[in-house]
Amino acid sequence: MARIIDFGSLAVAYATRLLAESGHDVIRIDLSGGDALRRMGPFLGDNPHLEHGAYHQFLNAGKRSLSLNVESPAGRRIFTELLQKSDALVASRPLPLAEEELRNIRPQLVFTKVEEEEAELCAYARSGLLSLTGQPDGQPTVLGSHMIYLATGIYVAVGTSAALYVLNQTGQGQTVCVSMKDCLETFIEQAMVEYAFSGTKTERRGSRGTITAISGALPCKDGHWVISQINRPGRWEKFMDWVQDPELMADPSLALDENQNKKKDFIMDRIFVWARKFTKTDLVEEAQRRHFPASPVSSPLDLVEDPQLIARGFLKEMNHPKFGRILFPQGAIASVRGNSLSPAPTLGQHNREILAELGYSEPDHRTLTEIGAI
Amino acid sequence: MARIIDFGSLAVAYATRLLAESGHDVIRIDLSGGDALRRMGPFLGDNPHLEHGAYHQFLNAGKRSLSLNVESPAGRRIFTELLQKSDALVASRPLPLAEEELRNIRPQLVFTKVEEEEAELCAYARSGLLSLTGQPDGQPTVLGSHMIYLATGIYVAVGTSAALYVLNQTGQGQTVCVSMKDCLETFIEQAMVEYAFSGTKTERRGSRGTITAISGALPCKDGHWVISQINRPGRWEKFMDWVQDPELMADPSLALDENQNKKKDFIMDRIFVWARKFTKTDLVEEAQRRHFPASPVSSPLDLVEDPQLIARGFLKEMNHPKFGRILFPQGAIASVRGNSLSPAPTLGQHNREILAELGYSEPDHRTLTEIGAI
Amino acid sequence: MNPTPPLNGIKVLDFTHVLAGPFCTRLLADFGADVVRVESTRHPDYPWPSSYIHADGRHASYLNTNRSKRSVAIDLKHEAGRAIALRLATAADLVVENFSAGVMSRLGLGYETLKALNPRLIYVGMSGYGNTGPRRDWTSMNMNLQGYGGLMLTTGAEKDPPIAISNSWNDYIGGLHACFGIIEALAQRETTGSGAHLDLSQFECSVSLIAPLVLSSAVNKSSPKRLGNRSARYAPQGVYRCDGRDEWCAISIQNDEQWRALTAAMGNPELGSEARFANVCERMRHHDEIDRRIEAWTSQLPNTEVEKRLRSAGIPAERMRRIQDIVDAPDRSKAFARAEEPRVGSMLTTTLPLSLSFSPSAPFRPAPKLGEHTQEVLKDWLGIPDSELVELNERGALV
Amino acid sequence: MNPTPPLNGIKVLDFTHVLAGPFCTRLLADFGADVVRVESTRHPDYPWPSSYIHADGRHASYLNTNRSKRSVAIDLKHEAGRAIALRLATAADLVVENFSAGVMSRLGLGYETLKALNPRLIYVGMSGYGNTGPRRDWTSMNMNLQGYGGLMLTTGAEKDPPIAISNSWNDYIGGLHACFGIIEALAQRETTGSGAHLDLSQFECSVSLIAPLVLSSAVNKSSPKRLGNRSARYAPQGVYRCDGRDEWCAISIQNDEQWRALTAAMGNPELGSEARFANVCERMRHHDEIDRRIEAWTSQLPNTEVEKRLRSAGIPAERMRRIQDIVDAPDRSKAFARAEEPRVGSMLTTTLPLSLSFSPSAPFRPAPKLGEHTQEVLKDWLGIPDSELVELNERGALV
Repeated sequence: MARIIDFGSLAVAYATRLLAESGHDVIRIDLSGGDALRRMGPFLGDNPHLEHGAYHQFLNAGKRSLSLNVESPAGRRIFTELLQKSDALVASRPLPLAEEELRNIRPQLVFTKVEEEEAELCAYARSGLLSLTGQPDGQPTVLGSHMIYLATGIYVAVGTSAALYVLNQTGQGQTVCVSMKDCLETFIEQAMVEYAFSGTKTERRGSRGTITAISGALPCKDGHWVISQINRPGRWEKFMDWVQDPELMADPSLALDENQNKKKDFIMDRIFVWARKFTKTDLVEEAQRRHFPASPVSSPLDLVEDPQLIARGFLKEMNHPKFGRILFPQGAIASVRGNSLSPAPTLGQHNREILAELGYSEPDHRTLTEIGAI
Repeated sequence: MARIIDFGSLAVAYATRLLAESGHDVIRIDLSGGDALRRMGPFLGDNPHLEHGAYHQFLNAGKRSLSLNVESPAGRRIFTELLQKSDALVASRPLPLAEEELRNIRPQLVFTKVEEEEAELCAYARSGLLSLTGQPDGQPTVLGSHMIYLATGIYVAVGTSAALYVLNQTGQGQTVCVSMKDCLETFIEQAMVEYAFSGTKTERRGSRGTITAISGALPCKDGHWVISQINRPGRWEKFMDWVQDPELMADPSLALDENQNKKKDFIMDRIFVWARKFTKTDLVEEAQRRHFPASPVSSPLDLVEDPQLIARGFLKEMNHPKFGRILFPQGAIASVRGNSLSPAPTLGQHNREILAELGYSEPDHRTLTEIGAI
Repeated sequence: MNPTPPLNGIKVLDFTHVLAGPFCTRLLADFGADVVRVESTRHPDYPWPSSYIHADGRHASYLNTNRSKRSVAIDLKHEAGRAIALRLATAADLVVENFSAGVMSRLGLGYETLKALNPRLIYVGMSGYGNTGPRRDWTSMNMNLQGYGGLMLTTGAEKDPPIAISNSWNDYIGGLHACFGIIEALAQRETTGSGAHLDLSQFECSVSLIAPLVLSSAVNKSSPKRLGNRSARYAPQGVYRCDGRDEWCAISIQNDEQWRALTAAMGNPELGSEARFANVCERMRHHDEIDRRIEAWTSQLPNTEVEKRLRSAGIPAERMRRIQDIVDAPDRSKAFARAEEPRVGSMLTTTLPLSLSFSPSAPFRPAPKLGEHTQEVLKDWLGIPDSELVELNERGALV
Repeated sequence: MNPTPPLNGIKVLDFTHVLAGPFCTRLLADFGADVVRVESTRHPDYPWPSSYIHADGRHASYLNTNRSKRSVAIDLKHEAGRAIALRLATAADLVVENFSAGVMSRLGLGYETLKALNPRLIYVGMSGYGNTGPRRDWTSMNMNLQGYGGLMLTTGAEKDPPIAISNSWNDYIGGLHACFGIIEALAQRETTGSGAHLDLSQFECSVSLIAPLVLSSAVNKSSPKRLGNRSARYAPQGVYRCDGRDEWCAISIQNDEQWRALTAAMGNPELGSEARFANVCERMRHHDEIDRRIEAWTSQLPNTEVEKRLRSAGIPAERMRRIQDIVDAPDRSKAFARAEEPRVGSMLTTTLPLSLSFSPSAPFRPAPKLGEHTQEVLKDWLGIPDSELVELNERGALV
């Protein structure tokens, strides 16, 4: 178990969240006034408060909080002392000391230096991803839920983990550089390959697939569902067995890839007419019984009750000190490892114990509070 | 009832506390990282935390808290809007806008501008009061409990109250200037008068009185008590009736003022020998029965159980959301008026309601939180 | 409209004596109130034994505390005198008294009586412990309140004996609280139309100033540590002995930079770079040692020199001033001013240490001779004709 | 010591197909692991229908996703083939598979079997929903996870239909999470000596990225509002239509100063001083109107010009790039690099978009032909002599 300092914004916070899920001791350095992460809505209980932010509550779960004014001399000193006892620093905020000082203070440090983009929408536009998202005839749109920061955060976690592995094997510290800009571009890989190999220019298609002809979200009786019908030999016939649409069945040539692709909008429109009589559950369960990749389209609220997430312990009941008994999303790594995370710490919740670990006394703790260092 | 903005340190906080005791709507503008007042020990539950400071809990009781980053444009705007709806601003912190702007924004404003001293000990030394406090042969010492700020605060409250009265009568706003330095000097009045009229230079005398010969704190069986025996005709004899000290009684001339003053140390030493056999309660109750001004010497802990403070409702049981059922000091003005104060607000506790009063919507509240303005 | 003092036109009937009460009503007088002291040759005020007493019996303290007021002589034990007092109270906005509990009632001037005559009256009691509760009959002096109110055991360091301030303190604290309560009651009367009874306790005023520590004790079940001259935020901080008899300088090091500046000023810069003194937590731990080092330096120099050197290095430092240093200082502060006082020519008096930009303070007037304004006030307030005054005088009510 | 890539020497037996799995093992290969794909002519990989297919059956996507790996051809349905696979798994540090639940067990390569042979083995499943729970047998594709995992209903504005990204997304998200879990498991093996079974669910990986909103829904009992391109912090913010067909520019006004700069750039500075737009709360309230005003301006100009003018005014603005803009850009980012690929000369491939100052990435190697490294790997990992290989080949196990 490594001790890791979390000193950054969303991408860094998700990276260190993953490290916490994995069992590491992650210390989030909180600004005493509450940083942007703690101030990010939506707010639990609709209360805009530093302890109520949904991003804070999810991303800081499993971590310890040290409130620190790193610009004060005493705060900088605590930062330095913490560094001396830590294995990794994952940071996107300006550091209170120069990079070369970090190495002097702690030669074995894994220092992951993350460039997070300030303007999310602009970053998304710049990466090319914006051109792939939205209705073809409408305004292209950024992915929801600030997801592109979290996606970047996985790269940050991967790089940090790799460097920690090297530290573990060789005792060698190093600096890991991750830029959100580069990370985002990697996510156009599929479109990039198609274009680079054959000049195909992928464009946005609403909620329909690009590569697979019969693929996309369609409305049904109680919402939307997704069908993704990969065309392997015999699949079309099996699909028609189920759908029983006379217009589609009238054209057996649709069993061929190239014909499906040519007529994909016609096919999807027919499936739409058929499917809207059924509920999500009817459609998806019958599709899965017939081995067609289908699924519901879920809102966040739908996911709260998802039987798979609950059965696997991804959603686990937590007795939260502030919000009572709630189903809490543990995260993909915690779920795999069967770990349960502690609730996100209140601002400075672990000041006392972390200062004690650094050798500060109770009177020191009081003094440091009085002078505003913590 | 006036609306009063509290934007200062200890002296201002006590002034506005008195205004809150008096029934006014006092809004404390809290820095989002917690100001020095919230960081001032001792801490309730010995927990150095922004909600645990004893000064914060006492001085901010009865007030509302608005957390505000007055340096941000949106924070400055809220400050301005609050000003437009307020009667008084009591401030010792640097303001987010120039003084002439205050008047433009709110011509009827009572603006109490307080110069609080940063270095308490130095302010005390400079005022002359230090020379009056401490053992004659030892280091002179500052008054405890940061009392000199609170003493200054009463002047601040008085000045603000007077200006509010004028506002009430005439609609005229004005600026009240109070400097801690001047206020502290007024407290040497007694010594100043003696010196100015007759050149008498008062010096510190430990815990003994200066003017009255038989006056001071003496040890007794279970602590200390104070006797203050004003010499009026017949008093000495009555005192001797009680004390029955043969050495004192051997010199009937001690009944005279000037003789008492000449031999005051001898007299006090004899009283000391006599009194140390009794408890505080024995001595004080018997003295009061005989109409001698006597009292116990109390520690803060002793005062928690004081029957007079409890009987008059100065100490009143409060069900504190954080500390449970506690005896809470209401304050001298609240006690007289029979008011009960609400517990000190948590940081930003009233953001929602104050923003609503200023015409902000719930979504505005969220936005202002997200951008760190509140 | 010509600006007038804030309490211009407010009639105060002042039954107070000694210090807390008269101090309070002087504040009201400075704010422009018409303060009329009810006095009697039969019960002269006895503020404290003073080295100066004028031929008319006024002490130095009286002159300072009761300037700018008027005096009526009324024998309250005389039936006709009491009747006049009742009529004055009926005309007054404010009655202030700091007798022991029950005295005013025994004189027939209790709150319920006066309220019946004058529902808009604000009636202020300023006794030591208040007029209710088990201690209501206790008598008290400044030193009692310093001891009982907690000042003595919060001042000084752990294990020190109780430490007092050798000056009135609680009288001012009580008087200021009362002044505040009075102006507030006046303002509220404008809204409610009703007077009020303020049964103030000087004891509670004193305890209020250490109330944070009382609260802390209530929750933590122990008194907080006495810090003496040290600070929970700054280290080192102290009052250091300088060269000369009983000369001292206060020094407060508020950050690491000032610490280095101090050690440089002490000619000992290597101290400033020692790791065990490098930050405030370390300096707290080694405060005793640091104090010894500082005092070894300060004790070689006059405190004026210590102060000068440290302040020019940007360090908060102030030598201990004595009373005479304050009073005789050429740049004496606004806290004191000279006022005309016919008995002595002029005297130094305490001012209101605050200024209102629009409302002036009232000008100083000399302290009254006993009964100096009897006739004037009885005319002003009650419109009593000279003939009746002569009669009252003859009956011995106005002495 | 010469620096080596972080996972130098780690043996990965790669049973994955399509995208998530191969993407994950490519990351491992870039970190220096020896990734050996277990393939068979009987079950060719089928990543997606691509416009480029080489004569050896490799698609464009295969070439990009499986570069830097080796390929062994083993018929897992053949008893001798399965025996070889078991021996390789015994020698491996890591087995990665993304079959549907139960497939590996049916092949006799389930976790319990392999763990018994190799207790240090880290065994990673990467199925759509995980190998447990009521959805374990559901099949899924990228679009399913975009819909089921919440992406489609958190992207876009209130009342929009579900909105997807027309590209793989969840495969990358799942693959990255798996890569992280694997390196962590390798590190922990150093301490514990034991391997691990990571039964990863791609669905959970996708849900993790919107988990704050799931948590919010769990507490607030409703889904949070979909914001589209707007922000809860900044206003205005949006993607604005520019001159030309389907050309757009993203603009995000992060403070009042930028707002004034924007209105100035729009030639409409009086807008910047209007009170109802003066602060972010007001601008939020009038966002629709502001958007119309901005778009009236942007729609007159090419997005390159909008971007240029706004950026020179210090305003965050980026025109919408299309794939070709990114790929053909002369200052193309570090996310892509050219790699030798004999089938086409060279190809553009995705890199690890991060750098470690001490540990280099592994150099790119071309994607293998099916079975290209069978002999080499069986010798390297298992020391199998040529004679045995010939025999296995003859028995049809290595096809």
